Amino acid sequence: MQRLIDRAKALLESGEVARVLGWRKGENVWDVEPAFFASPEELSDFVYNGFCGANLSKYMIEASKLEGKTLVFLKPCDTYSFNQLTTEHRVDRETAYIVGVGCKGKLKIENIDAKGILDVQGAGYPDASEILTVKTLYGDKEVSYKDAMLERCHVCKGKEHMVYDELIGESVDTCDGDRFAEVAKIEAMSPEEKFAYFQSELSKCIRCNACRNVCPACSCRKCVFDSNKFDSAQKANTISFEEKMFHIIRAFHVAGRCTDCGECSRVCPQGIPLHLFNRKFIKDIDSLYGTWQAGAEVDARGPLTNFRTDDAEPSIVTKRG
Amino acid sequence: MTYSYYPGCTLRNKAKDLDMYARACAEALGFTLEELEQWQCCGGVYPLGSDEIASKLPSVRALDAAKQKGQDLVAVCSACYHVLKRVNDDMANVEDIQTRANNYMQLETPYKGETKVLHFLEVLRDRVGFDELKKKVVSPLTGRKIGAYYGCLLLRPSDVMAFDDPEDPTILEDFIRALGATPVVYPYRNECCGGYISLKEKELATSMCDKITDSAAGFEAECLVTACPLCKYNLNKSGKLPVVYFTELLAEALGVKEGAL
Amino acid sequence: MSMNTEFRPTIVAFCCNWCSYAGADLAGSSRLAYPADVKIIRVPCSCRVNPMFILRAFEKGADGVILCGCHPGDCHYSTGNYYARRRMTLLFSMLDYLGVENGRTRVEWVSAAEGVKFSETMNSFVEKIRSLGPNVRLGDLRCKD
Amino acid sequence: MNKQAELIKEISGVNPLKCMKCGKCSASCPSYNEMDIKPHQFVSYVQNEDIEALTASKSLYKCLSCFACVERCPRGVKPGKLIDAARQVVIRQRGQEYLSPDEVPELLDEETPQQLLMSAFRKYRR
Amino acid sequence: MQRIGVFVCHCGSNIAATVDVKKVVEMALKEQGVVHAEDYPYMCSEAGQSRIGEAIAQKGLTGIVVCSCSPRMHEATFRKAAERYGLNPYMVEIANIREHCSWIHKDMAEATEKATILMRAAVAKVHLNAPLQAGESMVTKRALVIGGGIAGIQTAIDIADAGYKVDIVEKTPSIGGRMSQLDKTFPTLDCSACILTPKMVEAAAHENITIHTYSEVEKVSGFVGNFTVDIRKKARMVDIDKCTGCGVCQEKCPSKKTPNEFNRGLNNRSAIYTPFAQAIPNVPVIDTTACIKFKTGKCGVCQKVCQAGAIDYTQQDEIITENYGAIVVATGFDTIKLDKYGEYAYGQSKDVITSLELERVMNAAGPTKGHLERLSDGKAPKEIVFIQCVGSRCSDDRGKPYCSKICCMYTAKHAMLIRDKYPDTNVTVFYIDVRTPGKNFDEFYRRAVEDYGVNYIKGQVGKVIPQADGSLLVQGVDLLDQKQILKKADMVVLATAIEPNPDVRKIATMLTASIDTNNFLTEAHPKLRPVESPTAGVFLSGVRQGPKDIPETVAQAGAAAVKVIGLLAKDKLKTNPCTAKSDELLCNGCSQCANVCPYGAISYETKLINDHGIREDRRVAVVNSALCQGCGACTVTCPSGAMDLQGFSNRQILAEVDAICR
Repeated sequence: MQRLIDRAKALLESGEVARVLGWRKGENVWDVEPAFFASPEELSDFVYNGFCGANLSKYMIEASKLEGKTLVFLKPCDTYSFNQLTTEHRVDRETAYIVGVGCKGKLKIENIDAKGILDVQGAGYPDASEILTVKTLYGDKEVSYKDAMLERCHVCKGKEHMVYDELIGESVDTCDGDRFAEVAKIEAMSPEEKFAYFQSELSKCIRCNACRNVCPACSCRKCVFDSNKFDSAQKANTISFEEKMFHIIRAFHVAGRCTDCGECSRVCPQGIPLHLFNRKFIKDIDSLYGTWQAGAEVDARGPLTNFRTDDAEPSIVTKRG
Repeated sequence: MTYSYYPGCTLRNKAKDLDMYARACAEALGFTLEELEQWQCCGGVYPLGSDEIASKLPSVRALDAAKQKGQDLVAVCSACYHVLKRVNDDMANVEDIQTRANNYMQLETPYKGETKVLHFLEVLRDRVGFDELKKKVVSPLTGRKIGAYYGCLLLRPSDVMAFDDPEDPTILEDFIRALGATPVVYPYRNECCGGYISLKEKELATSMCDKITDSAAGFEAECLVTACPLCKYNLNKSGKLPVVYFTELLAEALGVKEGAL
Repeated sequence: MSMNTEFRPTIVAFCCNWCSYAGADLAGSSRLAYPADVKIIRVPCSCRVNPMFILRAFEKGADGVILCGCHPGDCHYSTGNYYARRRMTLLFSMLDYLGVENGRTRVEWVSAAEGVKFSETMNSFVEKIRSLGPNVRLGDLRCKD
Repeated sequence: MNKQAELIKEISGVNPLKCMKCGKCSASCPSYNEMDIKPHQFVSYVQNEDIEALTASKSLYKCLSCFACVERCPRGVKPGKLIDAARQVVIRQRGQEYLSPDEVPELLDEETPQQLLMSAFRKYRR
Repeated sequence: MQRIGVFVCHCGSNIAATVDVKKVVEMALKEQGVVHAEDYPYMCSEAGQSRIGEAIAQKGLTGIVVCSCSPRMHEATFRKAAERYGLNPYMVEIANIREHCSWIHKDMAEATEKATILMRAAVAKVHLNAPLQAGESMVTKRALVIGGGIAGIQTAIDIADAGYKVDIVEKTPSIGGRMSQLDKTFPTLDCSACILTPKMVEAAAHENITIHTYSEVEKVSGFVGNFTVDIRKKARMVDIDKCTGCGVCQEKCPSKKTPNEFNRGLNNRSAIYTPFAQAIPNVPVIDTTACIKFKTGKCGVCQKVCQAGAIDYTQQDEIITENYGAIVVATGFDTIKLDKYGEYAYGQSKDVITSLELERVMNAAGPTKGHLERLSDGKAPKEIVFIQCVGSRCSDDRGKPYCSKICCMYTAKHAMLIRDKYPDTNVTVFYIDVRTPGKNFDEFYRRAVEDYGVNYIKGQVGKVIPQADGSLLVQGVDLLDQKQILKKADMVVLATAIEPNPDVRKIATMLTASIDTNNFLTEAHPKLRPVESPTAGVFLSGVRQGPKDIPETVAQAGAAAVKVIGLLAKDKLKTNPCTAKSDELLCNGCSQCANVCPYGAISYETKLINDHGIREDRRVAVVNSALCQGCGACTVTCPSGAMDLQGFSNRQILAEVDAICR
């Protein structure tokens, strides 16, 4: 962490960058929040630890409008989002100074809570294969790092940065799961089971829009659900269908653009596994139109703005049962 | 490969040789004809009327029996093949016949034309392959000029039979060639021999067969080959050319003729 | 809806102006009947159909939605139906994933010359929807009278 | 509407209106010279509901069901099915069978295949 | 708030017999915003239209719904009417209660209910309609004619004479087409080459005409007035500028075993060849599939003998790109394949030939030097039988359901010419009907019978039976005589059905022009716009549109030329105003819409945007309305809903959905 702060200070002092986009301590150890740091002094609040899951790419949309360069710290998975935003002309690569930071997997406080470890005061940042020591009001507790990790880190796309100016810190591979296992499990259910599953998950939605606000692909200046273009503007839902509609359309709008960064599920206060929508599209796209990773390269043409003349017919949905 | 086999009544009797040669040849070619346990006569002619159900049932039973065994159904006699194939087409595509036949039969699962009906010649062409057949020939019929006689039943109506080009068929010629003989192409090879009419209108049938045999002889055929006992019977009446079953020629070429009967 | 009356589904058919709408016109001028349950909305091209339209139809009580366009390769705008094909494939797959009966959505390519196909398609789609019954999964029950 | 004409159309599944009167059926028929009513006329007899003449015709028993007319008809009319249906209408009436078992023995010879007998019974009797 | 008028048409009894039009009017008056509703027997009539005018004036209508036939039929009519009475034409919507309702339903209550719902949907849409203004686009003053037969040549000459540039693209090595293969033409019996060759020369010499032979259209983009076309000029291997057309190369070419396409494969040609003596350009091409040099690398005879040094084995296909304002499709026809007609023994006997093959046999430049002889043994035929309608008027998949139209006349011509030149030869024609509508046509046919003694037999042929002695036995029927005939013949000629050239699908797809079930190109209107395709700027000439003879083809070619001239005479065209439009305030500038636009109509600009007081430079999409054709692909790609389609906006379509699902 200190290396990051030192480097940020140096760049700020040299005037090479006008500000730093990073993570700031919160009230609790786990609620780290994204923040701009305008001076070396402000960097005293900078943190980089297991709770720095937040993907800072999206904040670069605003940063790109500001004078001077912005230093941004991006984890490997965040760089896919940055590339996708570059492809869509939403961020400016020229005004970004990207420090690729190493990542050893990020933590989910709920997973620690679930182990009966409460009132967490601090936590270490060991490698994923190791034991995580958690400081609590009741003394140090131990938990396997893997058990405390976010779902997305178990299916990590890899620890290689897709774009950067320099790299700092080591990464540890955390991938030990099958990215599409959960989707496949649902696909194998009967229609009744599927319906019941999503009904129970989506009925939890309170339309707080956290998923939308955090999503680097959901970067519209004004969301269709807030405009009158589709007569769809509303905050409070009058009927239950609208949650479904919102989440289907949101997933559809980001289909082919979603990098599977998993922020939607991370921030959902109701714990809805929202990434299952996006992954379903990714799985279908991969199997029907060839493997596709949004943000792997800049200016690539996404699967929904592309076609092959021998694409599968929509009836394939019925045929494969 | 094992096929369900439907010999038909004539092959049990006047045309035993057609049947016996077929079985011997199948063995020599490495496939098995497994005779259906209980089969009834197909009726000899396909009942054309859309309201004739009962007369189609013997065929449906045979087709369903093959379906139960999960086998394709093979016939050697042109007439049996014709009737089975057309009834099968009805069962697959004509809703009214399908419903009424199934209502009558009371099968556990209704029969809907699932069985594939094959003529022995189709097995040779599409499953064994004439090139492969050629390799198995031990005594080629070299030098023999043989006219293929198709008649009507194998070919027409072509949309249902889908056996060969109804006006310019080649399967028997290819077959003759595979046996080492020379096929004689003559224009009357798909004309009718008179069929069942020969029972009451003997002269009419004979005059038709005369046309056929004259034409074949004109193109220098030495004998005719057929798959149908009735065709053979009628053609023999005109007496101008010897007529043999295709299975007999095949048995001869494969060297299994002796002992087949 | 009482149980003893015959179920009359609400079916929305989006038809592209150049092929399928003309195909529907041909079905009409050839007097090829299909159930009145089908109501056609004219769009310039199958690629004009936003998934939002389809979801909205279901939201408002449609029991089935069908999209008809020019055959792939024959699009009046060259490529529109290719995009529509991908969009609808993914959308239908998602609806299937959510447990919605996948027979409620369909895409069919109908040319201007295929009046017969149009009528046959609509007949078979209506039959399918009737067999599936009213759409309870995607409609909102509280919304219905 | 003539009931027998309707019956013939129903049994045969033939729509006589499809005929364009080209005569290809009659040009193809091997029994043409034996027939009093010719294959292309089957269609018009049914269409004109002249069923009495048609059912009295000897053509009913001259048609071989060889299907040459059906195969070659450019309009898919199937005259061969039509005449077979007319024959059905006749032989389904009591006493109208064209072949009686009594006459069979003298028609047989040593080589007669079963198939011939079966076929003839099917074609000539109810 | 709109003030909407609803007009329900009876269409005589077409609608009113099945839809209770009064009830629809009554229901319309209950709809929000509907201030006027009425029914009328024929809304499209002058009187019907003026009722719309009266209602606009008296009720101050701002929007109109006409419940009538398909908008494809009369939308334009009612829009024009609205405009005439002072309303923006795009404030009119049609509810299709004829094709989509009254014609397909029998039950009155059911049809009336559906008509009401369709009316409601249209009313709901009109509420959201906005006045639209048509834009303008430039016209490229150059035309492309695809196909260099008589249709293409005539169209090109007519356009060129009017002062516009025309390019002809012909896929074979020479222009001339089918007509160049014909011997004589009916009903005047002029020599085909004698009347065609001057036209070919005229086209070649015309200063406004450019001919690309041995070339094919590869790609078409753009729209009416502004097409961009890629043309593949296939490598001739002969330098067109150096070649003098002396013909020595063809004489000396050692590879002479390729079936001669021009003679329908009845004889062979060399690997380097011009299809016929009067070819334009008179420059040979090398058939690289037959050429020994190309197959083995050894030969080069033609290069050695060419004094002009025109042979160039290194030539490559060349793709040229040209811009056109209009495209005429004149790709012609071929005879159908006869492999499904085994009963006629075509392919079994060399003496059974098609009529087009007979043209070559009769032609002095043909394989028999114009002597009528059997192709099997070279003997003069004494009995010839013609069989009509081979593959025409067939409802099965062996042939074509249509009448090929030209066969009756050319058969009469052939019969007459044979009887004239070879009086000892008997000619018999088996026919179903003799169809001779046309000026001097029936007289011509009667002459064949009365003056030349051609034996016409009403009836068909069942089978052609090759005999062991090499003759043919024709088994037919004489329906008038009630006799089956067995006729011995030396030669049988089949009047084979014609069909559009098989490349039709490819070309139709490139042009986004529709084709019918028989692969003929569809007209914009079968009666009133017979030479235009439904795709603006694409016109039809010749048999590509339907079977026709030479005079009809030439007449249609001229008509197509007039339509092209009418288009090219305009400097600017009014464009469809139903184009995409981007809301700058909502646009993310993400470029996704540009990726799917088939017309390249979307570009991006950085603009100073005032978004509710926030002023900032933003990258936003801009639609070029002259290029946009209004497909709407972009609108669905746009996640924010910034991109919308005028006339078919998101809210309009949703309003229709809501009205239907209500």
